[in-house]
Order: sequence, then structure tokens, then C-alpha cells
Amino acid sequence: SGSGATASPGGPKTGGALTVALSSDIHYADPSLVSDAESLYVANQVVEGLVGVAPGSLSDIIPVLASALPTVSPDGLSYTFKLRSGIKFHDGTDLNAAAVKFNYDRWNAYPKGDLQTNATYFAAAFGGFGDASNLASVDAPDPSTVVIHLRHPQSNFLISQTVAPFGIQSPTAIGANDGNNATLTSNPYALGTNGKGKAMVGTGPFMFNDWTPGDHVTLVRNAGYWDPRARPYLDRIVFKPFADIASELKALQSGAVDFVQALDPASVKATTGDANLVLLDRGSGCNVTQLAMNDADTVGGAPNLLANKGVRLAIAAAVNEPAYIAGFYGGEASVADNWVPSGAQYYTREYLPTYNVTGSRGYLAKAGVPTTGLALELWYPTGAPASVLPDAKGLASAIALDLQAAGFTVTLKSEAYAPNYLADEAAGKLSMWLQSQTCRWAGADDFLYSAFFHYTNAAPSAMFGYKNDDFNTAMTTALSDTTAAAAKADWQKAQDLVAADMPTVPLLNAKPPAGARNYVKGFVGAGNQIEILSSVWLNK
Amino acid sequence: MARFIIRRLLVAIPVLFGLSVILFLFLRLLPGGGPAEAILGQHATPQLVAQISATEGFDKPLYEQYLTYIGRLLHGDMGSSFIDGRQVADTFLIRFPGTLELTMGAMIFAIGLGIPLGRLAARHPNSWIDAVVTVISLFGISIPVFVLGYTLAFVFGVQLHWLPTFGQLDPRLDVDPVTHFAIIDALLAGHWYVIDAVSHLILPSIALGSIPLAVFTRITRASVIDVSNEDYVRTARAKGLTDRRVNDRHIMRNAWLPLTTVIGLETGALLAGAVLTETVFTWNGVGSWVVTSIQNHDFIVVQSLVLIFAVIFMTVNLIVDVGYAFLNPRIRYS
Amino acid sequence: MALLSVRDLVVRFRTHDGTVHAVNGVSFDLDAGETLGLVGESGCGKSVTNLAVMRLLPAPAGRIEGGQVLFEGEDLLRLDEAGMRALRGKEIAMIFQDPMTSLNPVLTIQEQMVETIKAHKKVTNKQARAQAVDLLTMVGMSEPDRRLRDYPHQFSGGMRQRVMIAMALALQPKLLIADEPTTALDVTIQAQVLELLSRLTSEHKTAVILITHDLGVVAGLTRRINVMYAGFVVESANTADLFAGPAHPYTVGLLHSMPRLDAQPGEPLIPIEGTPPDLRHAPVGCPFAPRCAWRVESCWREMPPLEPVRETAEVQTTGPLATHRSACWNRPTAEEAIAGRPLRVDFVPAPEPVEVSR
Amino acid sequence: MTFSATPEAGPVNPQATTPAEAANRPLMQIDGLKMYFEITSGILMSRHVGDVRAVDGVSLSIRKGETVGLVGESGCGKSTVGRTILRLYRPTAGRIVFDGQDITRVEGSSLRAVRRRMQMIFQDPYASLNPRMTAAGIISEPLEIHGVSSGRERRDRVRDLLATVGLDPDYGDRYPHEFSGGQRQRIGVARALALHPDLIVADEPISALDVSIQAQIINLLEHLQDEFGLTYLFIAHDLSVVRHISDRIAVMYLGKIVEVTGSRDLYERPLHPYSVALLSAVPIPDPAVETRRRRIILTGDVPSPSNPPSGCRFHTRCWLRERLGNPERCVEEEPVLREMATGHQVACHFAEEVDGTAEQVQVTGRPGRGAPVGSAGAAAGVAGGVVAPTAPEGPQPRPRPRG
Amino acid sequence: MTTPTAVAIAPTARASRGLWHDALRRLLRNGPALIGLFFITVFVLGALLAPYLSPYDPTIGVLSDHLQGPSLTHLMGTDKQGMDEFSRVLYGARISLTVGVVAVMFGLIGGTIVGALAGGAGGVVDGVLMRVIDVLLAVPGILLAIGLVAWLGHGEIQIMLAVGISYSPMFARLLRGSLLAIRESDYVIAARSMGASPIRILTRHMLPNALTPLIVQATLAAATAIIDVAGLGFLGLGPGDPRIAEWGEMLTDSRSFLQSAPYLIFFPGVVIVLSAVGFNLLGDGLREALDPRLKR
Ligand SMILES: Nc1ncnc2c1ncn2[C@@H]1O[C@H](COP(=O)(O)OP(=O)(O)OP(=O)(O)O)[C@@H](O)[C@H]1O
Ligand SMILES: Nc1ncnc2c1ncn2[C@@H]1O[C@H](COP(=O)(O)OP(=O)(O)OP(=O)(O)O)[C@@H](O)[C@H]1O
Ligand SMILES: [Mg+2]
Ligand SMILES: [Mg+2]
Repeated sequence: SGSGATASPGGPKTGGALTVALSSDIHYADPSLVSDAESLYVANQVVEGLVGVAPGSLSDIIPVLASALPTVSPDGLSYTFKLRSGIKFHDGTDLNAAAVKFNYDRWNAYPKGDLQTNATYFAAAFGGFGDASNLASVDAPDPSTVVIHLRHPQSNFLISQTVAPFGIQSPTAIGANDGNNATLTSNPYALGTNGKGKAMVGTGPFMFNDWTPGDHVTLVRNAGYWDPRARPYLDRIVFKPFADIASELKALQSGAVDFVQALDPASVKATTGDANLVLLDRGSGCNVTQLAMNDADTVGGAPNLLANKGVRLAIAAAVNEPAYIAGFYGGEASVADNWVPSGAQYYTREYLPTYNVTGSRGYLAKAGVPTTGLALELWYPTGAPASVLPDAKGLASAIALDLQAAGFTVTLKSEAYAPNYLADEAAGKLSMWLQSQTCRWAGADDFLYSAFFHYTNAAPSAMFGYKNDDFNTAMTTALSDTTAAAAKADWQKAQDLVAADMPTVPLLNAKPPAGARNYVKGFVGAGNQIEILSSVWLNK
Repeated sequence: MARFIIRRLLVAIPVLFGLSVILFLFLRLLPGGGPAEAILGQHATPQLVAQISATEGFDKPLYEQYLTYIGRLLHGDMGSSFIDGRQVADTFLIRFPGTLELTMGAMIFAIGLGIPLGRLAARHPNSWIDAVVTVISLFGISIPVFVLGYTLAFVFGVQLHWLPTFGQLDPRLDVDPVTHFAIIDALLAGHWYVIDAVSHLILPSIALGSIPLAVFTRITRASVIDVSNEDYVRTARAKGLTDRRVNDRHIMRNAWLPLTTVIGLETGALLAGAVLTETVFTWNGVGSWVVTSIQNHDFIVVQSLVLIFAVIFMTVNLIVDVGYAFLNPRIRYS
Repeated sequence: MALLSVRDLVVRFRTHDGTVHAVNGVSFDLDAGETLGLVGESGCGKSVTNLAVMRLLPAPAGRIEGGQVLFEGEDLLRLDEAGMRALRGKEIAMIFQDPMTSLNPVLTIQEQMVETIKAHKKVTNKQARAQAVDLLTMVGMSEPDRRLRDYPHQFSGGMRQRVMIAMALALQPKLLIADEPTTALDVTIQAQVLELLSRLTSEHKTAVILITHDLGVVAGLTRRINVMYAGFVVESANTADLFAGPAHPYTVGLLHSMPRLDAQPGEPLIPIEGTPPDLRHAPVGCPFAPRCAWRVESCWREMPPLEPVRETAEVQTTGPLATHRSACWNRPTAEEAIAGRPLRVDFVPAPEPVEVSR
Repeated sequence: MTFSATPEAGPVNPQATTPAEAANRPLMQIDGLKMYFEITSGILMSRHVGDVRAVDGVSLSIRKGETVGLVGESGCGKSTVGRTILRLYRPTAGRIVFDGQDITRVEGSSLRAVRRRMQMIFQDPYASLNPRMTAAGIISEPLEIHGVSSGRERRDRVRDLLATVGLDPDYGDRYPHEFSGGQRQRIGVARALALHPDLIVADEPISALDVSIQAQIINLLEHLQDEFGLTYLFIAHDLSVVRHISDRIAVMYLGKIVEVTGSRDLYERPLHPYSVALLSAVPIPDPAVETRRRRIILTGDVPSPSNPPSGCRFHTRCWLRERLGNPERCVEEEPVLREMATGHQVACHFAEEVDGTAEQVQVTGRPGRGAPVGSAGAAAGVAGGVVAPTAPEGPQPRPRPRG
Repeated sequence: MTTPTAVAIAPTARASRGLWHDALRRLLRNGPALIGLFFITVFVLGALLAPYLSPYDPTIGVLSDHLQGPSLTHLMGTDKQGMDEFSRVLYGARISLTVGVVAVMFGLIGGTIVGALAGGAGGVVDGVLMRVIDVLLAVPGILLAIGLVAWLGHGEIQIMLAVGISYSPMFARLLRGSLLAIRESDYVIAARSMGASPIRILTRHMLPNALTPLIVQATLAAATAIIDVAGLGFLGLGPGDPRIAEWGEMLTDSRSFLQSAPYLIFFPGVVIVLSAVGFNLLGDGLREALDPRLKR
């Protein structure tokens, strides 16, 4: 889509600084240690992995540092990458196979403690570290060849490597700035405390300049970027965190920031109504917001109404998603038809119940559930990042009203998002709650398996208490397929199984809106927010 | 005078001791299991809980834990944030200058406007001027900081484009954070960037300064009227001094006494009031840090910040008391 | 020509609770070098009268609503503020009742004395300071050099009053108004201060208005006395005349209601019944009438004028031969003054007429 | 007046064995009374750094039905004596015997019983009445506390008391701020009278009142004494008033009594240099007398009671000492009260020297000791000024008759 | 000898039925205080009569009707949930005023108990209690309240408690101060000299007289408490259930609509300010009405 990319008569101009409003500060300057949207957004400008996704798409894998997509051994265990030549890190050292090997070995060898705790992407992609990791070894037979050996076949391997935490960084810089220090408090590379160019040293179009925690992160142009077609126009990018989302629109309107990375949906109307501003379209988002449910027979010792599939279906029919989209997302979302957003790898269209209050009562009747005493608790988080749930409170109370209209009595409960809410949902203490999941990488596995319904130690997850052995088998099979075609088929089967069971109620896929001043040109948006700002230029 | 200061410092010791006990217990009595669980939150796995309990010593008897806690505090170790892993002291050094700048801006606004307004009203008691000043101060203390903040930002930032509405400096300017005082850093960077720094300070200072403005106006008015009725002012007039001299030397010198006390109290309150203002104006200070830490349940940070705030508050009060003593010879010479 | 001549002075205070009729047409004269006592109980308008002379009434409540204040022939009430300022402290000085509060607590004695001198004389700081040292020596302060640097709270009450006197006399004013200068002090200290005051003023030939409610103090210190009641001067006489033959029931009452140190034991006191009037009501008739044992019908209606007690050709308002005057429709006789009550047979105080009752 | 007819009005004196014995015994006897107020300092723990010796060894007896006056300059400890004998303070040393009962250390209910018989009248009529209670409430409070009468009877009693002190009984439901200063003081007197006490300590009861009102209260107190046989300890700094109302006068200086004698005697023959100075300082509202009197101007201020001078406390300001060649005895030895004549005690080593000095004569205005009261006056037009070295003597018409 | 008589002594002021009565009379003659009283009365009436006055259920919104401007159907428009703003403002008065006033009550009661113990007992009790109060006073009030809410959790009761606790040291110190002063006053000494028990002295003499400044302070504190409670709502520490109307939270929830629906900021903002103004005016009026200096 990339609506900002309309070429102006004068053509792109070089120079200028772009100020970007972020919803919160970045966490660490080492991309391998971050998992939050803001840190990743910044890291994407600076580091590059072997592979990536095509600009604007969710799951079109393209080679980046590799000159082509890898060749895969028939057993699906060895991936051979050829590297582009002549690429240098921002510190001037060469990118070569040894450097790539260094990075993979480094991640795999992260010790227990701070580093392992934060390197969640690596853990998610490979299932753990060291011996527990599916990454067996990395070979660098020659300076431009890298071979990655897996222990088991892994159908999501390649797409998982498209994200910033797998960006290759300069071994020299990591070594010089104590980047492997196991205690993050004294790891200057991760904290960016050693000053300009001493952290986040990658190969991307922008270079890390400085970071004042809580205040701003500055990137500067990488004039020697290896891809001549993608050389950046901007001199500098300044990322400015805003604790209060309502302030971002004001800042944009006053011209103090040029670009709001995650615009408050409530500000959409004001943005479209302002001739100086443009609303940037990112296409469909790589996320799903659902009315999460615990399907176990008892929750917290009490019998659980939601163990009854009829009740779940009734709820699914009672929620008026289009109204929520209009009310809380400024129209910038689509009704979810699956637990996997469309556009993700191996997505299949499913047909879930739509808003229909009579239908909802019908489900209850069919399931033989008495229509009295249908008491539910609905939890929502306070202080959740707007990029996760822009208005959790509003959404929760609207859902509660709809459920009440369908005959349920709902008690609303709230907790602070981090850590209590997250901890309680993970521990299975909540029976019904609002949950929004943003993809790490745009694969069906990332939602259905990793985020939601995988079994741990052969038992359903504590969070959802959803037991469906066929479905679980289908997913594990799909994950270990050695070919894409097989994986696609298996994932379709898995999706059909879960849709028939309605373990939770997917509500919507938000299109995260971004806003900019109208002189910001050349922006290419992506639903997964992997957006490289090298194409952006300022028309002023 | 030195004895006075020492006395005041000694008085502070039991207070700090009591506060440290309360804060120490605060972390250990948090709802939701033990302190380790509270600190770990979503990451709480049995292994991590055990690990944290061991490193932080949560498994030891309480008094022993307290001694360790105090020992660390005395070495300047206030622990580190569980969210970003940074030392509280390090982040504090980055963020405190912003808060100090904001507080001083607000104070300059409140004192600079409040005292002249109060004097003006006191010169014309019960006149329309007095009424206007009274209404200003009435609304000053009745408007929540965030309502005023939003209104100011909307009017002066969004509508009129006169002043910036967030942050300490335009992030596009190339200013090195040397001291983390935006104004000083901007001065060091040259290019008249300091104008930008000052313009960023204006709206938040007004929002934060509204309450002290109102308080100072009232106190000034009341104490100027009080002092004007004192015998020694009558004496001064009877000596044939000019109005100006009577006002500046005899009335104001004495009216400053209650004012200093109030200024001290308000400065302390401002530091806390900055919690709201910094959030409204995206100010990178300690106040917004408190808010995010509370929202993130980053309790070690909260615990340390409350202690720091208390120390600052008491320090401010000490400074004010010393100032008071300096202004008031009765205390200076006793 | 009299040094100070107050004519029909009227002062009122506008307050939330109504208008206070503090001074209701006071006239008196004072010659250069003369000492005048102003006696009367609390709230009768002594201080206000003198503040009006200095034009120092608390603004905006207090207002001079009539009369003239002639100082050396010039009407002070017409003078502009600058002219008045030049006069204050230089020509007319004042000392106040409470030495604890009439010095500025945050300024050193030196600052306060030097500023007084410099307000009226073109001198350097050093010269002014030297003069301050002299002045303190004059009022009997030991180590004046060192004590100049002290703050008021470091002095005792008597010492502070000495400082006040030194400051008041710094510019050798022609008139000194002393408003109850010793009321707040112990008798022994009062004796010190009064002795000092009378010595210095007679040395410098300064005219003095001494305000007090203690008849004993004025008896020894002043040449003439005005007795005030509820904003009126009710009796005016030379000191000796006044004590020898008080001619107003209020004065008689005052003399009889205070025990004397030299009185015979067992001698009864004759109190003045009732309480002073509420000055928030405009005076109707004689304000003392409700408490007066001598009152007659007309007392309820009309304020008697201040008239000579004995027939004279010419009324003298100042000097040793000043005429004894009293404002009373029914003056106590000499015997009655001694007895403290009306002795006339069948005399009954006139009852309050119904129509003027409030 | 119905007041004395109430049952409680009879003598409440458990110790009284025979009337004769009771009559001889002083109602209040204090011996070597000391009342020190601790000066503490320190932050964490208060440390005792000294004492304000407000009362430092005072002995005094008050007989039933008499009025003893206590005079002295501000801060000399008069109020403290008054409050200590009422046992509002716990005395540091000494003995307080009230009507034969040692009350120095009594507490609890025995103290309450004693308090019923001793009452106090305060200086400030504005501060001594609870602004939130009606006049009737204030006056009936002692009755409530001691459970004397109730209901109608108590209301009648309060009305009686109001009438006794010269207030309209209907004013009982008014609040203190609705009364004038004199009226308030009457309420204070009524409160003190309510339990029909034996002893009333009146602490400067008239100093805060308007001149014209003071006599009303003095007369009221005198009248009540006649009526109910009250005993007063009358505290004041105004010697004229004290002399007027008292039978005997004790002069205090810096926590000590320096002279005790009959009130007539004190004026006629003061024997302590301080008493002489004090008397000389009191102005007399009579120019004729004033011109004749010579003031003794004491140098300096009263020393601090926390660090009193050694020996005789007055030696730093004594006019006589210098004349005697500054004898060391005054500095070294503390004079004790000694009986100079019957009922006339003085604490001065050189009291004999005082007698007959020019100063003493000047003060009393008489040529010599024991001479009859001479009255003097001055002709009109005497020169102004305080210290008239000489003055014409001789009988003159006086504005007020004596005797 | 003149005998005292009960004649000719007229009281100085006209008859009244007590200090409180007089204070009330003075208060009712004080223009600004009446304005304050008027505001408070309006809000209290609005709160009490909310069920009768409000046209809609404040907890039920029609999402399709959301963000409608003020009109005859919705006097103050609708919020983002489609709830009627006018009804929510009315019901919000219940919460905001109750929370504000009850918080001050908590503070007042706690402060009074501590202050009375300290000021009444003196000595060691006083010393210990005052150190505790010093500790609490060392933490700025709003921070204390924030910390306590974070600790106690969400909910109306918790907010009342937190704000109340943050106010109590101020009340305690104020009360102790006046009690200490009153303890040395002549009328208390008079009561002691009559043999009154300590309890009687405390309840009959000291507390009634110490109450006046406390009442004034409590009224003024109610104004700040309302603002503080709104501030807690602003920081996401409000009552928790979004269906509950609370002014501060209403304001905060609408802050994204400053431009598209300014009335959502305007109305709650105005009622918060006006109720605070109301309590401030009333407090000032009470101070004047109860100030003993004006009586003499
Ligand atoms: N600022 C003022 N506002 C209102 N009334 C005032 C003011 N100052 C004085 N008054 C009134 O004016 C009257 C005269 O007061 P003034 O001070 O002259 O009395 P005084 O004779 O000096 O009494 P005192 O012996 O108490 O000093 C009093 O009734 C007093 O209440
Ligand atoms: N409660 C107390 N604590 C400490 N010092 C006290 C106390 N009460 C009195 N004093 C001190 O004791 C000394 C005597 O005081 P006291 O009140 O008895 O004097 P007084 O003769 O009644 O004076 P005044 O004439 O001023 O009433 C003074 O120095 C006073 O400061
Ligand atoms: Mg006066
Ligand atoms: Mg006393």
C-alpha cells in the first residue's frame, strides 16, 4: 500500500530529520534482547538479518544479507546461505560468514539470567538455548557461506529469521563494549551507555547515534549503505517516547513530531480532518484481539461456565465486533475470522459466528444451558500499551454490555497490565479476559501454537485450558514438515479443527494506524510494522 | 547557625529511619505472594523466585534483610529497575535534572507572578483589583494540573502554535545530553538552542505553578496586610521614610518570613506534583518515572524514589528553614 | 501662634461592622516646648487623634472626615504626601506603646536608626552611624557601638523603649508624641523611661503629647491635660487645676475609681458604673450620660461644648494660664468632686428618654 | 441573697476539730516552696540543661478571712506561687499545708476534694472563659464536676451566682463574647464562688480591664469577702491596688519573698531596698504629691530566673549596697526573712540601714518613721518634670478626703 | 460602699444562640461563601437526585450513538461508549463528592485520634506519634496517595483510604498544634483548678475549641481531595470499573477527544473545578465566620 509514497513533482529530496513519536521508550540497544514493538521498530532501521520480508508485506520472505534464499537440505535440517559481498558494519568492520556465525553462536550461548530472560525471540524460534535449542550448529566454510544446522526440521525457521532480533551485529563492537556481560545493569552495549556508535552496530540504512533513556533515541544516516537502491534520504531520525498517548496527536499537530508510529485510534478522526496531516495505511495488521477464555472445567476452584462450547459460541454471537471497530479503533480494524490474521503464512479463511443476539440465545438453548445465572467475569488490563489494546477499558465495558444484552451478567475486573494481568492470565487465574496478540513473525505457528494453544509437557496450556489432542497433533506435525506445501496443508487442517471448537472468541485484527505531517513522503507501511524508513523523505 | 543546621540534620535522622523501615516493609508486604513474586511479576517462575530470593536475601530473617537494605542504601546502592535493568541511581541522575528544571520553572513563575499579584491586592484591599486577584488564585488552586495542562497545550501548542507541548528540547536539535539540564545542555551546544529549551519549559511551568501561584498570592496578600498593620510599620512611616522604603524594607522583609516557609512546603509539593505535569507534557523527569514504575509495578524503583523524594523534600525544608533563620534574626541568634 | 493646633478633628473608621466614630470633633492647642497629657480609657480615641495628626491612620478604613491640623500654622491635612513625609520624624516624632512590636524585628538597630537619620539629612552612612552611637549614649545605653549591630529581640523592653526614644529624638523634632510609652513596662522600668523622656525633652525644649490612661504618670510629667471620652475632649486644664478641681463627672470618676498608693487604708473606691459606649453608634448627646451620676435631661440630647469652668474674659488654650474647661451640662461642684457623687438633695440622674433609646 | 442559704455553703472542713483551734491555724501555710521549670534541650532525647527557678523558697501563711497581696515585677514568680498552691504544678520542694492538711503531694480524689475549697480568678477575662460555653455553663461547671446539686436546683444556684456578681440572671444563656471585659470578669468571679471555696487566688484580676471598670471588680471582690468570709491571695503588679485591697502584702523579687508586712506598714515603713524602690516608682495621681517625691531609678533589668545572682538576688540593682560600700555579704550570703517588727519580715542583711534613709522618707512622703500621715500638695502651675528635688511642704486642700 | 447591682449593664452584642449560630449568621452574610455553598448544594442535590434527574442509565451506552455532541436528547452529548454524559456527570457527583468528602473524613478521624492523643497526652506518646507523623509528612501527599493506591489496589474504598491517609498527618499536626496551645490556655487551667478530669477537659474544653480550624481545614481539604481523586483517575488509579462514573476518570478517558469531542473534557472539567471552587469558597467563608479575631 504505502500511501505516503506518492511521488511529488520534485522527486525525493535528501536531508532533514524525522521525529518519530513512539508509545514508549526502547528497552535495550541490543536487538537480540528486545521483544517490544518500540525497540523492534528502532532496531529494524539499524540491523539486518540474513533474510527479511518484502516491504509492505507480512510474509513474503526475501534475502537481505544473504544474496538469495537459502538452499535447504532434503531432511530439512541444513540451511545454506550465500552472503552478499562488500557489506560493512557501521563500525567499518566487514560482514562475513564468521560474523554471522559469531552472532548465532552468541545467542545460543546466552547464559541463564538476564540475557536468556530477555532473548525471548530466540527462545521462541528455537525452543530454548544451548542444548535445549533446536539450533545445532553454524558453519562458516568460507567467508561468504553460512550453513545453519537444526536438530529437527522446523517449518517456521525461515520466517522466524526475518525479524530484528536475528539482526547481525558487529562482533568487534559487541566485544569492545562488553556486550556479552551477563548482568544487564553492567552491559554498556545493551544499555547504550558508551556513547555514539557503541551499541546496536548493524548494517542497516541508519546508524545508532545516542539514547537518553526516557527522552529520545537518535539514528543517523548510514551514507555507505550497501544497497544503492535503498540509500536513506533522511539525515537523522529521532525517536521520542510519549508516555501519554493523547499527547502524541498534539505533538503531531503542533509539528513537533513528524510521524506517529502508533496513532491512538481515537485520534484517527482528528488526523483525517486536518489538512496538514495524513493517516498512513499499513494494510491489515499482524495481530489478533480476542475475548480470551479459559476452557478448563474449573477456574480458581469454581465451576467454569466457559467449559461449555455452547456458551462460548453464544458469546461469540453476542459480541458486536463492527461496533467495537467503529467505537474504539476509529474504523481501523477488520473483524477477525480466525486466530491467525489474514496475510500471515499458512492463513486459512474460517467462518466463525457473527453478531446475532437471537443466534446467541439459540446456541445456549441448543447446549441446554439454563438462561439464568449466567455470571461471567471479564478482566481487562489497565496501563496496557496502546499498540496492544488502545482502549481496553472501553472495549471491555462495551463487550460487557453486549453480553448483558444476550442474557449474561458480567462483572468487570481490572488489573495493571504488567506484571499482574499478564501473570494471572499465564497462570490460568482468569476465566475470560481481553487479549491482544501481535505477531513476532507472521506465521500461523506464531499465533496458534506459540502464543495460544500449544501443549506443554503433553498437557493443555494453563492459560486457556483448551484440550484438543487432534488439533495439537496437527500443529506439531505442521511445525516439523520439511516442505512448505506440506506445512500449508497441515496448518489448514489445524485451523479447521480449532474453528469448529471455538476455544476463545477472536474479535478483530487491528490495522495499527500511523499518522504523519503531510510533508512526510515515501513511507511504506506494513501490518507487522517492519518498516524501513530509508525510503522516507521530507517534502518541505 | 551551624548548630541550628546540625540540629535540623539530627532531627531528620529518626524520620529517615522510620521512613526506611516503612518502605522496607512496603516491598515485603506487597500483596500477591512474597516480594520476589511482586518484583518478578509475569516472569515469576519458581526457579527465578528462588534465584531472586537468594540474591536479594528475601529468605533471611527480616531484621537481617533490613540491615542489608540499609547497608546498601548507605553505600548509595538503591537497587535496579526490574523493567529496564538500570541502576536506580543512574536513571535518577539522568531524570532528576529535568524535574529540577521544571520545578524551578514553576517556582519562578509562581513566585514571579504570585508575589507581585499578592502585593498588588494587598495595596488595594477589597477593591476590584483585589477581587480579580482573589478569583485568579481561587481558580489556581481549584483546577487540576492535568486539566490546565491539556488546556494550555491545546490552546498554545495545537491551536496557536506558539509553544511546544512536550519534552524539554526539540529532539531534532543536535544537543548533547551532558548535564541533562536541558537549558544548560542547550547553552553548551550554542546556536541559541537555549531559546528552544526555555520555550519548552513555559507551558509545563505554568501548569505546575498554578497551585503555588495561588498559594503565594494569598499568603503574600495576607501577610503584607498583616505586616502593614504592625506597629513597626507605623513606626517606619512615622519616621518619614518613603513609601517605597517602607514597602520594600519594612513590609516585604517581614512578609517574606511566612512566605519562605510556604515556598519550602510548596517546592516539596511541586516535586510530587510534577508526577502529573510530567506525564501531561511528556517530560523526562522523575515524576513520570514514578508513574510508569507504579504502572509497571517496578517496586524497587518506587521504593527508592519515595525515599529520594522524602530526602529531597526534607532537604528543601532544611534549606528553607535555614533561609528562614537567615531572614529572621530571632532564630539566627539563638 | 501655637506649635500645633487641632481644630474640630473628626475621624471615622469604615468597617464591615459599621462606621466607628473614633474621634468626634477634637480641638486642642499646644505651644512649643509644652507638655500635654492625653488621658482616657482604652478606645476613647487618644491614639487615633495623634495618628490623624501624623496622617498615619490605617488606610483605607480610617479617614479624617473633618477639621484641621495646623502645625506651625500650616494645615497638615492639605499637605501632599511628600511634604508630610518630610515632616514626619523630623518635625514631629512618635513613640509607641509596645516597644516589643514597634521596632522592626528583622533589621538591626543600626539599620533602623541610620535610615531615620538619612531620610531627613544628607549624611553619609558613617556620619549617620556616628550620630546613632551618640544618640544611644545619650539614652544611657552601654557599649552603643556594639549594640548597634544587635536586633531588637536582643534587647529588653526598657532598652527597646530607649532605642525608640533615641530614634525619635534623632532629628530634634519640635513635637514628640508618646503613645503610652510605658504601659507595657514594669513600674521600675517605667520610672527609668519616664525619667529619661522628661530629661531629654526638657533639655531639647521639645513639645510633648503624652498619651496614657494612668493619671499618675501625667500628674508628674505634664503641664496640661486633656481628658478624652468616646472621641471627645471632655475636660482640659492645667495639671494642677485638673487634680485640684476636676470639673467633669468622668474625670471625677476616674480619680475615684483608682486606688492611690498614698490613700488611707479602707478608703472606698467609687467605680464608674456601666461600660464605655459602642463607638459604632453615632453619638447622640453626651456619650458619658448613661454612666453619669450628674446627668440631666439635656445630656441625653446634646453634647455640651467645652467651656471654661470659671467665667473668664478670654479663653487661653495653651500655656501656664490655660483656661480650665469642661464639657458638661451639670458640672460637679468642688465638694461633689471630693465626694465622688452628687451631693445635692433630691438630685436624681435624668432617666433615658424613650425616643432616643437605641 | 439566697446564696449562703444553700446547704453546701456551710464550712467544709473535715480537719477542724474545735473552732478556736481552726481560727488560730492559718488557712494556707507554705514553707520553703520551690517550683523549678526544667529547661531541656536535645533532639532525640531531651536533656536537662537547667531550671527556671520561678519560685525559689517561698514561705507564707494566709489566715482565714484575710487578704494577702503578692506584688512584684513581671516574671518574678507571682503566678507560679498562686498556681503551685492550687496544686496546678507539682512543687519541686517545700510544703503546702491547706487548713491543716498537707497537700504538697496529694493526687487524685483527695486533690479533687481540696480543689473544691480553693478557686482561682484569672487575669485575662477573654482567655479564661471557654468561648464555646454559655455563662451559665461556665458557672455551673464546678458544680457539675463535684456533683453538687442538679437540675432545677443547679439552675437556680447559677442564677443566684449571676445576681451575686451583679449580672442579670437572664444573661446566663449568653456566650462570653457577648459580654464586656468587666462582665466577663464577673463571670469568672461567679465561677470561682460557685463551690463556696475557702480560698480564692486572684491572679491579676483587674490588670486587663479598663480603668473605669477596675474599681467595679475591686469593690465586688471586697463585697464578696465581707459577705462570704472569703480568703484571698491577691496577685498584682500594681502596688496601689494591692495596698488597697490587702491586709498584708508580700513583695517578691526573682522567685523570693523579700518583704512581708501589713499593707499600711509597707507604705509607711518599707524596710527592703527593693520595696522602697518599687514604692517610689509608683506614680501617684496627684501633682502635688508627685512633685515632692523622688524616684529611685533602679539600674538595668531584672536578671533571669534561670541564672539568678548569688547571695542576695537584688544586689545587682540595689541602691543601698553602693552606699554601704558594696559589702561582700550581699554577694555571698543569701539573706533570710527575718522579723523586724511584729508581722514585718524582711530579707535584707541591712534592713536596719534602710529605715530612715532619705529614700524611704521620700517614698512615704513623711518626714520620719512612724510620723503621722502628712498630706501635702502643691500650688497650681508646678513645673513639669519627674524629679523635683525639693517641694514645698505643708497642708494643702486635697481633692479627696482620707479616712 | 457601692454594692454591685444587676442594673445598667447591657450586653455588648445583640442576643444570639451561640457561637455556631453566630458563625452561621456571619457565613450567610458572606457573598463568596454563599456562592460556594450554592455550588456544593447544586452538586449534592444533583448527586442525591441523580436517579430522578438523569435521563439515561449512566452505565449503559449505545455504541452506535457514541461521541454525539450536546443536543436536546443528550444535554452534554455522549461519550465514546455512547453513554449519556449528563447522566454520568450527575452520577459522577455521587462518586467524586463522596470519595472526596469521605477521604477527608477518614483523614479527619484518623488525624483527630492521633492529634488528640498526641496533643492531649503529651510527653512520650506525643513524641512517638509526632515522629510517625513527621515520617508521613516527609512524603509529599499525592505521592503517598499514589503509593497507597498502588499498594492497596483499585476500588473506591481504597482510594478513599489512600487519600484519607495522605491527609491525616496534616490534620493530626494541626489538631495537635491547637490542642497544645489550648492546653495552656487560662480556661483549661481554670477547669483543671476546679478538679475537672482529663477526659472532661479534653472533650468539653479542648476539642470543641480546637475544632474550628479543623473544620475550616477539612472544607479546604475536601476541595483538594476531589482534585487528588481526579488525579488518581488520570494516572489510571481510579475506581476500576469503567461503568462507574467518576469525574476524573471521565475526563481522562476522554482526553483523546480533546478536539473531536471537546465537550467531554469541558463538562467533567467544569464540574471538578466548580466543586473545588465551591469547597474553597465555603472554607474561606468558614474561616472568616469562625475566626475568633473577628469577634473581639
Ligand atoms: N483600624 C481600625 N479599624 C476600626 N476601628 C478602629 C481602628 N483603629 C482604632 N479603631 C477604633 O477607634 C477607637 C479609638 O481607638 P484608639 O486606638 O484611638 O483608642 P485609644 O484611646 O488609643 O485606646 P488604647 O488605650 O486602647 O490605646 C476605638 O473604638 C477603636 O476601636
Ligand atoms: N510553665 C512554665 N514553664 C517554664 N517556665 C515558666 C512556666 N511558667 C512560668 N515560667 C517562668 O517562671 C518565671 C515566673 O513566671 P510567673 O508567671 O510566675 O511570673 P509572674 O510574676 O506571674 O509574672 P507576670 O507579672 O508577668 O504575670 C518566668 O520567668 C516565667 O518565664
Ligand atoms: Mg492607643
Ligand atoms: Mg503572672
